[in-house]
Order: sequence, then structure tokens, then C-alpha cells
Amino acid sequence: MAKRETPLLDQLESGPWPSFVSDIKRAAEARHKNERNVEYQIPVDVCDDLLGVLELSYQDGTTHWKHGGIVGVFGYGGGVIGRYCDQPENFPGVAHFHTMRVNQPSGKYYTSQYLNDLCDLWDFRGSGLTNMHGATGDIVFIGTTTEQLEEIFFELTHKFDQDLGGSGSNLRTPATCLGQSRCEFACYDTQALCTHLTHEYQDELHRPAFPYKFKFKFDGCPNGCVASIARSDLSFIGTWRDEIRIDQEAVAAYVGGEIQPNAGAFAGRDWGPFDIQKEVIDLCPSQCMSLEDGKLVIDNKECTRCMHCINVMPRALKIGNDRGCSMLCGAKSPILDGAQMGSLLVPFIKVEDNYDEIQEIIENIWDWWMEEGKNRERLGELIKRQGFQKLLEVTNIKAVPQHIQEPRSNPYILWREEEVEGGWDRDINEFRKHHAR
Amino acid sequence: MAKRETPLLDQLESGPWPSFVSDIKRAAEARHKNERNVEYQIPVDVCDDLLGVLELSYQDGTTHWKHGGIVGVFGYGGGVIGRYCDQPENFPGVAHFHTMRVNQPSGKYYTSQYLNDLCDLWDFRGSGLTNMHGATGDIVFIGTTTEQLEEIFFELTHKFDQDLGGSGSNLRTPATCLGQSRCEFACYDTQALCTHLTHEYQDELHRPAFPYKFKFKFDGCPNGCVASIARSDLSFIGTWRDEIRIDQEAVAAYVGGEIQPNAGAFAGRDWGPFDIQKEVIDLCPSQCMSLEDGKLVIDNKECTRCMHCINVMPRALKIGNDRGCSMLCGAKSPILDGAQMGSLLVPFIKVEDNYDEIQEIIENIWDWWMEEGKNRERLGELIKRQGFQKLLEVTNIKAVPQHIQEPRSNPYILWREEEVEGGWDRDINEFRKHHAR
Amino acid sequence: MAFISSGYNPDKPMENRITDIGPRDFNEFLPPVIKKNFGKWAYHEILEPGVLMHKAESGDEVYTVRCGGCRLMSTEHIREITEIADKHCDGYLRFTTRNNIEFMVDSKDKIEPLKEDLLSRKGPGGDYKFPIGGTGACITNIVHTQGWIHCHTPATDASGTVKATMDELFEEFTNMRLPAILRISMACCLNMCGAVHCSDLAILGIHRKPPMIDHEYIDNLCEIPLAVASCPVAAIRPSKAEIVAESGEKKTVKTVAIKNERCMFCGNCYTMCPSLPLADQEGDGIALMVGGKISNRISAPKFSKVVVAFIPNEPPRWPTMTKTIRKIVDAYAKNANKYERLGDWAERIGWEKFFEVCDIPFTEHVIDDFRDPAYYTWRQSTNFKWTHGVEDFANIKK
Amino acid sequence: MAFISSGYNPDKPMENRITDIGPRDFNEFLPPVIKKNFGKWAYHEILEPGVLMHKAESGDEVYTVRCGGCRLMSTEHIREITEIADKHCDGYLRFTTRNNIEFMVDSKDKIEPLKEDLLSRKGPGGDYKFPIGGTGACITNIVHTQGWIHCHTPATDASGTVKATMDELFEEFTNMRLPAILRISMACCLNMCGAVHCSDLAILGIHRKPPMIDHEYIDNLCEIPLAVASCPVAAIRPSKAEIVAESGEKKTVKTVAIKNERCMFCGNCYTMCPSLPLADQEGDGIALMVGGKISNRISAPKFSKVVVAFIPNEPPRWPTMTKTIRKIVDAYAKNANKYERLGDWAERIGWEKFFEVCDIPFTEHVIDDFRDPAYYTWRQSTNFKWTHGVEDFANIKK
Ligand code: SRM
Ligand code: SRM
Ligand code: SRM
Ligand code: SRM
Ligand code: SF4
Ligand code: SF4
Ligand code: SF4
Ligand code: SF4
Ligand code: SF4
Ligand code: SF4
Ligand code: SF4
Ligand code: SF4
Repeated sequence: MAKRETPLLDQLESGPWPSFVSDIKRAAEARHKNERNVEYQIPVDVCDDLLGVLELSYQDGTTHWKHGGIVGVFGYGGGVIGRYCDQPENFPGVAHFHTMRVNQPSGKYYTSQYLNDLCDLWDFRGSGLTNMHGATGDIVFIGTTTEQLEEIFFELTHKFDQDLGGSGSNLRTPATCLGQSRCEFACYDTQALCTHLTHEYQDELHRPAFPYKFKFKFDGCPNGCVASIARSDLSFIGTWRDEIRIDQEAVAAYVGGEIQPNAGAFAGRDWGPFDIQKEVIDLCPSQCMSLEDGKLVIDNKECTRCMHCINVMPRALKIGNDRGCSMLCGAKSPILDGAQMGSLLVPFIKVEDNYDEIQEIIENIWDWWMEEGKNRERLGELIKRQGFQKLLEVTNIKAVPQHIQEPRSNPYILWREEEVEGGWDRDINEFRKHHAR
Repeated sequence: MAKRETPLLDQLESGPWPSFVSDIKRAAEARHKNERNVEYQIPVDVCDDLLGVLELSYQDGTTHWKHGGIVGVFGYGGGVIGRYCDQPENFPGVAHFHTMRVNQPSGKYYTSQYLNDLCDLWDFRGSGLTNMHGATGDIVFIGTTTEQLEEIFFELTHKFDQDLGGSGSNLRTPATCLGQSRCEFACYDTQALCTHLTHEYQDELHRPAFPYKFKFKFDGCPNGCVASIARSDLSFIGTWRDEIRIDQEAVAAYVGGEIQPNAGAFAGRDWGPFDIQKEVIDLCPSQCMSLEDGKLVIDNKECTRCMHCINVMPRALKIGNDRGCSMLCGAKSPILDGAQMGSLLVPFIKVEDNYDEIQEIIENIWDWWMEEGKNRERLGELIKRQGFQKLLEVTNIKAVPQHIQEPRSNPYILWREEEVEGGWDRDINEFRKHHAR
Repeated sequence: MAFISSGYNPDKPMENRITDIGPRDFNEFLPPVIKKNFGKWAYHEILEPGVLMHKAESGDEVYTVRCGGCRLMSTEHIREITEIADKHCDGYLRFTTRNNIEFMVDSKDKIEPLKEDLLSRKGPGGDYKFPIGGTGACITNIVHTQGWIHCHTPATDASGTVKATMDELFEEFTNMRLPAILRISMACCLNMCGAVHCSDLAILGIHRKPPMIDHEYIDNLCEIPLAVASCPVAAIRPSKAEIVAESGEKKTVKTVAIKNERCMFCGNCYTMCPSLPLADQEGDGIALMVGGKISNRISAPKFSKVVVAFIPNEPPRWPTMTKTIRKIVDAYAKNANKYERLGDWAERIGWEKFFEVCDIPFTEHVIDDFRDPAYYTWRQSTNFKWTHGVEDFANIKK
Repeated sequence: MAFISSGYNPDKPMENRITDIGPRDFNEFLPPVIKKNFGKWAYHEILEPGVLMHKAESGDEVYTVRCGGCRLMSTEHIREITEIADKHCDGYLRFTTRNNIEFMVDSKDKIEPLKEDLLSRKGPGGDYKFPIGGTGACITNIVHTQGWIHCHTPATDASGTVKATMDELFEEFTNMRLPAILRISMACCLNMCGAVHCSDLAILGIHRKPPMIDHEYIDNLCEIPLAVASCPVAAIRPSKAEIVAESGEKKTVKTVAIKNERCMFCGNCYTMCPSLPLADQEGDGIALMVGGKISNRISAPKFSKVVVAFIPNEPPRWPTMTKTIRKIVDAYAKNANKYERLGDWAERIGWEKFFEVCDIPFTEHVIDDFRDPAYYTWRQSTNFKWTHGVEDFANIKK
């Protein structure tokens, strides 16, 4: 029997989509039953009280969580979000209800064993509720008490060989699409780069020394399956610089209807027979494709590598062989000055085993941001405030037209003195000899 | 013989394009010859000295004109731009060199008689140099002395039945495309509306009461031959709300090659035979045209009246019958905050003999701008500063989706208290009863 | 409940301490077929909604069955997942970037038993614990945030709005019949942890009442200069107030004053200072944004746009919200071209038509008035379409 | 030269005064065939470059011959125009919105004699006084401004740069062989009286040195607070300076100080205050902007963009400038589609290709860094084309 009535929440148990309410109820029940004989380190009715406080929010339309306060583990400035209930007397089980961010493995593959072990730990020392995963990418353990934080950290590091993720003004847990592990479009090993940089920058991840948060995300190709261009201060998106590989026989098979377009992604509706002209050639944004004598021709120097044709005909068209990634920077949510997507900084860079060049760019950016960024100023905002030119300066990159979508339409150019013949120092009296007042 | 050597300017006498240098030299000579026996009221060598000062600028790469100072005619706050040379001793003929703006007739048609008379006046009392026309649209008399200003004004009003145009912080001389006088695309009588409003607002034109300049321009159709959308604080652009009229026989004649596309505007190059699909249907920005059984069909409710198809086939396609204009506001040059084009305020308004509705909009805008506009703040800047919503409020116009190109991508909505249930006044202590600190 | 130590000694925190070891190496967790063919995939096929086949250059195949995940999940649920993985997938599984669960098998015949097992698992209210779908031209899982489950700034709930929406759109999860993928995201406040700023359809919690000021406590709980500096529109200034304290005592305190008519309800001050709460039952609710995208396919990534400025919170099922979403999805499904994302469709037909076709009332609130870039969203052209009534000036006069 | 009064009495300015009568009624000036068919035109044809035929519904025809005007014209030149109008056009004529002259006749046989007459009139240096052209897919006259002829703020000359450019492009004036109209405008300072902000190609005078400060005079000649307020980037602040006056006397004066590194050379301070001159032989020169348009045809109006940030002033013929313009015009003429305006072409091929195809070096100065909207001009996409060298990271390292 449920500890509390939750008539509003109960209405979320019906309907086909998995019900989080049913799941939490089940967890509450399991905790009470305690078939695994766990010596719960936080209140056994934590789930009941969570449902209770949520039901209250459903009634009064407001949250009942207070500001976090500073909790965490010794020596780390992140990985824990403190949380307290604003009605601790009514809901003692969630009076403390901190979350811990556990750094997920790149690509989010798991073994049952590992997950089961994590569950054991979390049942024992926390609410048993999680997010798989948080929006940044972490495994999120939702709800434990202050005293358990160090204990959990100790167990994670000692028994699980596993660290926390980021929060606060530091590097946030990097995340990646599944990349080469299972995708033919991946132009570089996203998981390897993600893992490498995560390890390389453990200090930045755990000890806040930045003006604000900083995120890395890694997409294997321009399809953007981890949304790096929208969600990361520094976004690595795979691309290539040679030619799309064409298998003309497979093209013919698509045209002949032997292979379903777009790997069958549109099979749920009758869109008529596949029309390569209409569906591929006409939709190519750079209009660089044509059919010549039944053969598909791509003018690769006009191609913008948008992926459309490859997505439609993955068996006939393949990404080029000379691969690497583009780097974009500054994406962020709208607070404070409006949202930003990442802006292209590096059109192409090789992603070899040695990531030195990439790290140099990262560190140059950080040096600048740490020097000039105001408190709570994201990289994107700093770029806006000091200008894209400044970003180029600190990263030692030349201006190239790929940096822009279009040139400036205002003529307000900030010339530097050294660029102007004769400099800026002039003598007004000399001038007045030729130009009376 | 020229009064001065102008070796640099002389190099602008060659080349096929009309040479302003040759013209000024000729004028200088004519003044000296004085075949018409004019009793010149300003120095006879004004043109020589102008060439001299210009040659000096060509040598030293800087202007030799000083700030204007306040000159003008009694009771008017505009129409004259004061100008003095910064080397009056060397160039006494242009020591004073003020311009007068003479309000051109709508559409810039003239009789020889009228122009000749103006020439007589200007030879007599000024430099004989003009701009036909200034960028705003005026006849510009370039170069006279302060004493001549009232004399010229007196003669203009008494003998020419002709007034000055605008300058300073007032309504500027309105201008129009030639409209119905010679163009089949004109959706309303631009010249009549221009003339009417110019007369109606003589006071605003001559007596600065505005925060800054204000311009009207009138385009008969979206082709925009007087560039109103870029150059006027309030722009009137003809349009229609019914259907494009189609003459299918003429369509067939275009398709058959009997009539040249676009009235022959592309005749200087071999573009191949006219291809209605490629040149019209495929280029229609709203993709609302098709050929059905050889007949051209337009889905008029999707048409954006961009004029392309009509421009290409003026004998086959004609503007609709139910005509009027759109009104856009806020266009301006980049000083101070970047350039603006006019933003659509009124999608459609009839332009009948009675212009009351249009004037109401104009006056509502002026009232607001005069109340709220800062010194030297153009209407466009005020709209930016106070928001498009404010413009709608003062003009009593409802928000319609035509006002925008796209909805806002930020969620920073300025709700007003009266829109929010329960208002904004809340009791923190009441709140704290349910939400502990 | 007795405290059981992990071994951590609070008096000697550095003793035995392990730090900065980072995440586990992903290679440990890759299923054998994935590991073997890493970086050597040839192509893929979607066999049916929710079922993918990836073919390796070696000829190997891996079959993936994708299931809706509700992200906020208990260890009970995770254990059920691992149980399934153990049973069908040699103990391997993964989660997607949109919180779905992927079960992978290495031969075709393993698919049917797996699917059957998955679909047989239902909750007490009849929900599928593991609905299969989310591939191809569909609506996949909703990326979302904490809401009333855990956060202090939400203007609505996350899990509840998501459940209500996915119930409404369930058929689109299990089918692939849309013109293109349609990605929905949810964020419970303007911080947008759900990164709703670039989704085809976004559910966003918004506040509409300026912060209350807890005069008596603000000077103790917050740094007043930080609170003042936090406001992007400079609506907050330092001030003093005469108050009657809880104790009954009258006193003058250092506090702030807020120019309410300037406030744009962003909540940034509250993030910085707990003495400035915004939340309110009537004030809070939902804005819908549409037309964003992430992929570079055909068109560049773009931002979502606000098309419905406010829908009241109607827990537990937010019917007005789900009905409005349904209208948009249906209009899109019916009218867009194949491969055309929602935002590309709206741009092609023109946003003025979008409002008409989706039958959404246009309000002045969706006109941008935030900073300089607002200007670029107004219409600087005479190129627009007529929509009902607009061609008559009398109709658009207030 | 004796002063001859118009009748105006300076002692009694209101005597006999006529004001506010506005312009003359345009109806007085319409040629009869125009007046008769006003508002009843059926269609038009361009018979050859510079020659238009407008057909009225009545069947009447009016033939227009368009001639290049150099706008800055003397009464001598105007009298020559009226003489021509008297001879061929019953004393009627008009000017276009781009300062060309139009001679209209009401029957076809009057065209040839008119044309012959026009083309026979040449200046001493061999220039055509009345070149015929400016219609259809051509480069018509350049809208421009005062320059060194009359204004106090120019950074270059107007008439000279225009003459040099039109000489270079003369063939494009007398032909109709471009992909679409190509409109060139010229403005001699950032005030942009030539409204170059939306032209296919724009010549813009720019300063590159911050204002000098005339400390000794500024407090007398200007209102210091106005000067301070005039600066859009707040580079100017009130200050004091110790100076040695022209008289030799040392004194402390009220003046302003300018943060040079903030200055963007807009010249607005100088417009407000003559004691802050910017002009400089080496500092001043020309920027080229391209890709703007006005008409709503196919695409919406758009702004011109800076593609060449600086070309030095090279009077009298500005060869670097004209050569660069020629490169752009040629590349456009060769590559664009029929009906495609320059800006639409650049957008279609991508601005990165524009720089390559036109062989214009890309510099950081054309990257926008002015206020918030700058962001929207950067590239938020991976969709771009390779141009020479860019695919190699080593090449783009400074
Ligand atoms: C847990 C998580 C939401 C979730 O349910 O998944 C989350 C939760 C919070 N975010 Fe977030 N953010 C989370 C991913 C994001 C993302 C998405 C992403 O990283 O891809 C964004 C948008 C991308 C970005 O970084 O801009 C995001 C943008 C914000 C912002 C706005 C930042 C900005 O510059 O505009 C804030 C405000 C702040 O930092 O004060 C914020 C703040 C917060 C805080 C800490 C609330 C606060 O104001 O202090 C939230 C704590 C909630 C709680 O009680 O647990 N969160 N936050 C996500 C982290 C889980 C994880 O580690 O995996
Ligand atoms: C004469 C003319 C240029 C020409 O050669 O044709 C002209 C000349 C001047 N303009 Fe202009 N403007 C002229 C049309 C324009 C236009 C074009 C138009 O009206 O279509 C514009 C751009 C459209 C606009 O209004 O924004 C224009 C935008 C400016 C500006 C910038 C205004 C802004 O809001 O950005 C200024 C600066 C100012 O007002 O202080 C300005 C200022 C000036 C001043 C008065 C210089 C000054 O700073 O005081 C110039 C006097 C020059 C002189 O010595 O004669 N002029 N000015 C044009 C008027 C002739 C006429 O009446 O027909
Ligand atoms: C599993 C996952 C990556 C991961 O690391 O977890 C993934 C996997 C694939 N994506 Fe994705 N995408 C995944 C999130 C995304 C996202 C991110 C997001 O939505 O937050 C995007 C960007 C969405 C956007 O633009 O707003 C994304 C945009 C694409 C596209 C571009 C689609 C388009 O029309 O714009 C493709 C190409 C396609 O579908 O043909 C693609 C293609 C693919 C392919 C076909 C790649 C491959 O060869 O295997 C994979 C199966 C597609 C399918 O499900 O139909 N993937 N894909 C993610 C599954 C999410 C889910 O559970 O539903
Ligand atoms: C005479 C004039 C109006 C006037 O009141 O003086 C005029 C007259 C005509 N214009 Fe224009 N336009 C005139 C300035 C303009 C301008 C304004 C400007 O350039 O400052 C524009 C906007 C330019 C822009 O978009 O930047 C303009 C954009 C058009 C267009 C749209 C062309 C396009 O491809 O975008 C058309 C339609 C066409 O050419 O087919 C058009 C069409 C016409 C037609 C065919 C209208 C007609 O049926 O008579 C006229 C003859 C066109 C020709 O010359 O080929 N007119 N036309 C102006 C001649 C200027 C000149 O001396 O060269
Ligand atoms: S981003 Fe590209 S490489 Fe990565 S999973 Fe998506 S399609 Fe594959
Ligand atoms: S990747 Fe995109 S741009 Fe390149 S050829 Fe294919 S469809 Fe065209
Ligand atoms: S704007 Fe339209 S109506 Fe006016 S002249 Fe040009 S084409 Fe004709
Ligand atoms: S006017 Fe423009 S939008 Fe309308 S049918 Fe013609 S080409 Fe299409
Ligand atoms: S979106 Fe806002 S309310 Fe929701 S989790 Fe993020 S910070 Fe909290
Ligand atoms: S909610 Fe935002 S806008 Fe309102 S006072 Fe707080 S910080 Fe300022
Ligand atoms: S553009 Fe500048 S310099 Fe040229 S006339 Fe106008 S104000 Fe004077
Ligand atoms: S030129 Fe412009 S930016 Fe420079 S000081 Fe003067 S007003 Fe300021």
C-alpha cells in the first residue's frame, strides 16, 4: 500500500508510454519489501516521499525544492547538485535529496554486470532513482543525503574504478554519439577522442577554475546525433575533405527500387517509388549532383558534405576517405543573451592518435576565457563581446571565409593602428594649416 | 583659358562616361564669356575656384569644406545646407558655397521652359551648378552665398510657384517612382499620393519639430524603383489582394518565342530559347505556379506578389485589379546602430482619393516619435528600442503574422500584468507558508 | 538504519583517496560484434520501426532493437533492463543520446524473441515498459529535464508533460510515417537544460510573474550586488525597505527593488539568489517552440521559435498543451514534403501560413522584441501571403 | 557685381511672403501622350539598350530614350538637355530615380534622329554627353553623393570615383548582357547618403584614423556633452587638457579624450562637432560592399556586405578600386544564372566561394563584430565548401 494518496499522479499510470509514476511506485514498494536485504543508508520511504512532494506540486503548480547550497566531495568542485525539500517536516524522506553525476562511458554502452553493481550501490546509499541519462550525458543518481556523498564517491572510485562527472564552473562531462562503434558515417573515433580529452582534463572537470561551465561534445558526422552544435561550448563534428565514394551499381539498385531509400526510414508511408532526381539531386543544397548516362556524378568541390545524399543512399554513397573533424565553438542556452549554436572555428583538423593540435586549440581558448571571461560568462558570450577576431587571435588561426555565413553588412571596422599608414598620431595644428577652422 | 591648372582633374575628361570636369570647365568658361549678359550675384569665377579646391583635394586626399553653420531662409528650418571653404583666401569664389534643395515635381517630369527658367535664376544668383537630382530627390542648387538665399527663395515662390525641399530634423522631400504615368505595374497613383502628402505636411517639411529627419517614398509596386524600402522612414509600396490576371494566349506566345521574355531586358546575350518552366515556374519563390494542359495556373493564395513572373511576361500576366499599398517603416542608413530596411506595418491599405486612413497612421507614428524619440533618433531606432509591439500599439494595429519573417527564437516575453491571472502582487509570507526558506 | 562506512575516513579525507580517474573505458562495454567491427561498418537498414541492422565490411551484422526509455528510472527498472540484456544479448546494452534503450543481438533470429519479451512487459496501468520504435521518420523519445522532481527553478513538470505528450503521440513513436524525423524536447525553465532551443518541437516551462522579494532575509541569504548584477535587463537595483519582521519588530533592511515592467521572467536572479522566487500556480505554464533542428542535412541547424506564448499548467495531463502539439504534428505530417523538417516546411510555406495551417492564433508575444537581433525577425519585404482577413485593413485595426 | 533685389525686403521679411506652397504639380509637366494614357498602360518593351516602348491600352505608344546623366551638372548642360527636348520631344523630358535623363517621343520614327543627335554630342575629352543605355540587364547610372565637391565629412570623392567606375564599366551600360540588373551606388562616408547599404555593388568612403581633437577650440565651437553623446561606442569622454594656445599662452581647457582603440571611425562625432576632424590622406579610402538589393523580385531586399575592407584613395582614377570592381562584375557575369542578382548568386554558391571565384583576398575585417547581430553572420553549420588551402589546418595557422 502506498504511503500517500497520489490521485493526480495516478492518472499518469495509464497510456502506452512507460510510466515513471508506476516505476517509482514499484521502487517504493521494493524498498519496503527489501527482498535483497539492503541496509538502507537513507530513509526507506524516500520514494514515497518523492511521490508525495510531486503530488503536492501537481496540486499547487509549484516546485518544492529549495536552492542547493554547497555540498560535494572533498577536493572536487562538482559532480554533486545539492537539493533540499522546502517541506522537510511533511516529507522527511526527501529532506536532503542531492544528486550525483556519474561520468558515463563514451557512447553509453554497458554490461549488465556493471549496471547491476551500480544499482546495488545506489539502492544501498541512495534513493534508487536515476536518470539514464542526464541531458549532459551523465548517469544521474537522484536523491541522497549529505553524509552519503563521500561514501558513494569512495565506493565508486575504489570498487567501480569510476569517477564523478562535472557540475559547477568547470568542464562538464563530455559526451559523444556512438560513432565508429556502430555507425558507417563516423568520420573519426568520437569515443576515443571523448575519452582521451575527458582523462586529459580531469583537473578542469573536477576543480572549478573557469568563469562558468564548459562543455565538449563529439559528433561523428554532420548528422549531429549528440547535438554538439547546440549543446557544447566546443563541438567536434566529423567531416572529410576528399570525395564522396560512389558505388554506381548500388545507385542503380536504388533507382531500380531494389534497395529502400534512406535505409527504410520512410517505410511507414507510401511516398511513391523512389525518384532520385526529386529526392536526392533536387534536394542537394549545393546543387552539385547530376545524372550523366545513368551514372551519378558529384561535383565534390561544390559539395558542402550535408549528408543528405549519403543518408538517402547509404549503400551507394559513402563518406570520403580523408577524414577529420570541424571544430565549432560557443553553443549555449539562452541565459543571458539569447541562445547560440556553435560557430565554426576550425574547418578541418585531422583526428589522429596524437591529439596535440586539438589540445593546443582547447587550451588557448581556455587561457583566453579564464583571463577575460566575466563571472558566469559562457565562451559564446565572450566571443560575442570581444569579437570573433579575438577568438582567431588567441587560437592563432587565420581568418578564412568558411568562418562566416556572410560578410558584415555594417562598415564599422575596428582598424588597428599598425594597419594604417602613418599611424594615428596627428598634429591638429599641422592639419589646421591646410584646413582653417 | 582656365583660371587654374587642374592636371589631376583633367584626367577625368577622357573616357566615354559624361565628364563632370569638362562640364564644370565649360560652365566656368560660359560664366566668363557671359553671353547671356547675366549680372552675376555671386563671384564669376565660382566654377574655377570649385575646380581649384577639388584639385587640391585630389592632391591632398581630404575635403576642404567646413561644417555648415546655420544659414537658411526666414521661418524655415530646412531647405538650405550651409557650406564654407576651409581655404577662403585661396578660393574666394567658393568661400560661401551653400546648397539649396528645391522640391522636385513628383516623378521628375519637366518642361524645357521650366528648367530653362530655373537655369536663368541659378546662373544669376548661384554657381550654375546643380544636382539633377539629389539622393533624396530634390533639385539641388549647389553653391551660393548667404545673401542670395532669401532672394532665391523669394523668386522661387513668387515667380516659379515653387517651394524648397527639406533638410534638418523635419520631413524630407518625399519622392516617388514614375508610377502610373508610364508604368503598367503601378498599383496606385504614387505621384498623386506623394504630391498630396507633400502639400498636406508642408509645415512638417519646413519647420523642424521632429527628433531627426523623416522620409516618405512611394513605390508603385514591389519592384521598388524609388528604393523606398531602403531609403524612407515610411515606405508605401503598391500591391494587390486579388488575382494575377493571365492572358493564356500571350503565355503561349512567350512559350512559342514570339514575344521576348522580360520585355527584352536580357536581349544582349544568348540565353537560349525561353523556357517557362526554368525561368518562371521554377523561380517562383512560393512555388505556386504550374502548367496544366499548356495553361499557366497560379495558386494566388500562395503567391507573395514578388513580381517575377509578371516582369518576365508583362504581356501575359498583369497585376490584380483590387489594388492598394503596403506600408513599411523604419528604413535608414547605418548611423548609429546599423542600417535598417523598412519593416512591414500595414499589409494592405486602399489608396483612394481620400487618404484619411493613411494620414491617421502617419500622424500616430509621428505623435509617438515626437513624444518618445531621443535627439537624432530615427523612427527605425525607436522601434528597435521600444519594440515592434509599441509601434502596433500607437498605430492601433493588431499583431498579424505578416509582421514577422519568423517568430522569436528567444523566450524573453514581456508579459503585462493585466494578462497574468492573479496579477503580480504576491505576499512573500503567504508563499513562505508553503515554501520554507 | 545504521551507518555503514565505505572505508572513507572523514578525519583523514586524503587517506587512500582516489581521484581524477575519469569514466570507465568504453571498450570494456562493447558487445563482441561491435568491438570486432569497430570503424568498419558498411551500411545500415531499418528493418521495421525500432529495429536496425548494421552491416559490417566483414559481413557481420548487428541487430538493434530500440525501446522508449523514460529516463527517470529506478534501479528496479534498470535491473529489468539488465535481465533482458542477459537473456537476449549476452549482457550488453546501450542507451541512446535521447534516452532510449538499445538491445543488440548478432543474428536475425534473435530479434523476434527479444521483441516479444519486450512488448510483453507492461506496467499496472497498461503502459509498455519497453515500447519499440523511435527509428526513422518518427517521433522518438523526448529529451527532458528534472521539473518538479528535483529542480528549484522549474515553471512546470518535466516527466509529467513528457508522459502526457508521448501518450498522445505514441503512434508516431512506433511508426515511420512522418515527412522527416520530428524531435521534441522539453525544458522546465529558461535555463533550457533540455536544450529545447533547437528542436522541431519544444515544450518550455515559463514564468510570468516577476520575483517576489524576501526583504527580511535577502541580505543574509544572498549577495545583493550579485543579485543586482544577475538581471540581464537591469530591472533590479539595490534598495532599502521598512518591514515588520516575523518577530513583529519593525526594521529597515537592505534589499533590492525590481522594476516589474522591465522583467522578462528569465529567473536568472532566482538562480543567483533564493530570496527572489518566481514560481506561481497561475503565473507559470508552458510555451511551445517549433522549427529548430540540429543536423546539417540539407539545411543548416536552426533555432526553435516561440509559436504559442503561453499554455497554463494543467497537471496531470496538460490537455491544452497536448492538443496543440497534436495540431502542429498533424498539420506538418499532412503538408510537408518528404525529407522536410518542420522548420524547413514552415519557412517554405511562410510562417504566416504556418499559423493558419496549424490553426494557432497569432499573438504579439511571438514577435521578437529582445535586443538588436529582434529586428531581423520582422518582415523587411512585401513578399508575404494573405491569410484570412488580413487583406482587409479594417480587420487588423485594434 | 551689384546686388539686385528679388523684391525681398530684409527689414520686413514677412511682407509679401509666400511659404508652404510645396512643389509644382507634376501634371503640368507630363507629355501629352503620358497624360492621356495615365494609369492605362498595357505593357512595355525594351527595343534596344536604352530604348523603351510603353504601349497604352488605347494603343498609343510612347518611346523613351534613356541617357546617362552625370547628375552633377551645370546649367549649360541642362540647357543642352532642354534644347534636345525642344527639338525632338515637344519640350518634355524627365529624370529617373537614378539620375538618368529620359527623352520621350510619341512615335517610332522619332527615335533614330533623337539617338543620332544624342550620340553626336561629345565633350572635349571624347566623352559622350548623352550615352544611351541603362535599361534591362545592365549596369545603369551610379547613385552617389557629394564627395569633395561639397561635403565636410567625405573620405573620398564621389563624382571622380563614379566617373572612373562608369568609364571602366561603360560597355555594361550600353548593353544588356548581365544575368540581371546590377546596381552600383556610391557614398563618400558612413552616413551613406547614397544609400549604398542595399546595392549590388557599393563604393563607400571610409575613414581609418580616429578624430583629432582641436583642444583649444572645442569648448567654444562645440557642445562637449553633445560630442560625448554622439559616439555610438562611448569612445569619447569629457576631459581637460593643458595646451599651449596659438597665442603661446599655456592654459587648461575643457575638452574631450578619445579611446582610440574603441573608435570605429563612423564620423558621427565630427558631424556633431567640427573640432573633431577625421579626414586624412593615408587613413581615408574606400570599402567595397556587394550583394544588396531593393526589389522584392524572387528574393527579399537585402543589405550589401563589405567584401573589400580598404582600398587607398588613388585620385584621379582609383585604378585599384576599378580593377577590383571589374573582377567582381566579370565573375558575376560569367557565373550567375539568368535573373539572378549578385547577392543571390553569392548566397547560392556560398560566400566562401564568392571570394575564391572573384579572387578577392579574405581578411578578418569583413567578419562582423558589431553588436549582437554579428553572431548571426558567423557560420553555425558544418555546411561549407572547401576553397584552396583551407582543408589543410597547417595553412590556416597564423
Ligand atoms: C540534470 C540536468 C537536467 C537533466 O534533467 O538532465 C541539469 C540540471 C540543472 N541545470 Fe542544466 N542540467 C543539465 C544539462 C544542461 C544542458 C544540456 C547539455 O548539457 O547538453 C544545458 C544546455 C546547454 C548549455 O550548457 O547551455 C543546461 C543549461 C543550464 C543553464 C543555462 C546555462 C546557460 O549558459 O545558458 C543553467 C543555469 C546555471 O548554470 O545557473 C543550468 C542549471 C542547472 C541546475 C544546476 C539548476 C541551477 O540553476 O542551479 C539544474 C539542477 C537540477 C537538479 O536539481 O538536478 N543548466 N543544462 C542536466 C545535467 C545532467 C548531466 O550531467 O547529464
Ligand atoms: C545632398 C545629399 C547627397 C547627395 O549628394 O545627393 C545629402 C547630403 C548630406 N547628407 Fe544625406 N544627403 C542626401 C540624401 C541622403 C540619403 C538618401 C535618401 O534620402 O534617399 C540618406 C540615406 C537614407 C536615410 O535617410 O537614412 C542620407 C543619409 C544621411 C545621414 C545618415 C542618417 C542616418 O539616420 O543614418 C546623415 C547624417 C546626419 O543626418 O547627420 C546625412 C547628412 C548629410 C549632410 C547634411 C552632412 C551632415 O553630416 O551634415 C550632407 C550635406 C552634403 C552637402 O554638403 O551638400 N545624410 N542622406 C542628399 C540629399 C539631396 C536631396 O535632398 O535630394
Ligand atoms: C542512436 C543515435 C546515436 C547515439 O549515439 O545514441 C542515432 C543513431 C542514428 N542516427 Fe541519429 N541518432 C541519434 C540521435 C540523433 C540526433 C540527436 C537528437 O535528436 O538529439 C540527431 C539530430 C536531430 C536534429 O537534427 O534535430 C540525429 C540526426 C540524424 C540524422 C539527420 C536526420 C535529418 O533528417 O535531419 C540522420 C540521417 C538519417 O536519419 O537519415 C541520422 C542517422 C542515424 C543513423 C542512421 C546512423 C547510422 O548509420 O547508424 C542511426 C540510426 C537512425 C535511426 O534511429 O533512425 N541521425 N540523430 C541517437 C538515437 C536517438 C534516439 O534514441 O532516438
Ligand atoms: C525609370 C525608373 C523609375 C523612375 O521613376 O525613374 C525605372 C523604370 C522601370 N523599372 Fe525599375 N526603374 C528605375 C529604378 C529602379 C530601381 C531603383 C534603383 O536602382 O535605385 C530598382 C530597384 C533596384 C534593386 O533591386 O536594387 C528597380 C527595379 C526594377 C525591377 C526589379 C529588377 C530585379 O531583377 O530585381 C524591375 C523589373 C524588371 O526589370 O523586369 C523594374 C522594371 C522597370 C520598368 C520595366 C517598369 C515599366 O514597366 O516601365 C521600367 C523600365 C526598366 C528598365 O529600365 O529596364 N525595375 N528599378 C528607374 C530607372 C533608373 C535608371 O535610370 O536606371
Ligand atoms: S553523428 Fe554521424 S557518426 Fe555519429 S551516430 Fe550520428 S550519423 Fe553516426
Ligand atoms: S552531401 Fe549534401 S551537398 Fe554533398 S552532394 Fe550530397 S546532398 Fe549534395
Ligand atoms: S516601382 Fe513598380 S510601378 Fe513604380 S516604376 Fe517601378 S515597376 Fe513601375
Ligand atoms: S508574383 Fe512571384 S510569387 Fe506570385 S506567382 Fe509570380 S513569381 Fe510566383
Ligand atoms: S530546465 Fe531549469 S528547471 Fe529544468 S532542470 Fe534545468 S535548471 Fe532546472
Ligand atoms: S526574472 Fe530575470 S528579468 Fe526578471 S528581475 Fe529576475 S533576472 Fe531580471
Ligand atoms: S555620404 Fe557623407 S560625405 Fe557624402 S554627402 Fe553624405 S554626409 Fe557628405
Ligand atoms: S568616429 Fe565614431 S566611433 Fe570614433 S570617436 Fe567619433 S563617434 Fe566615436
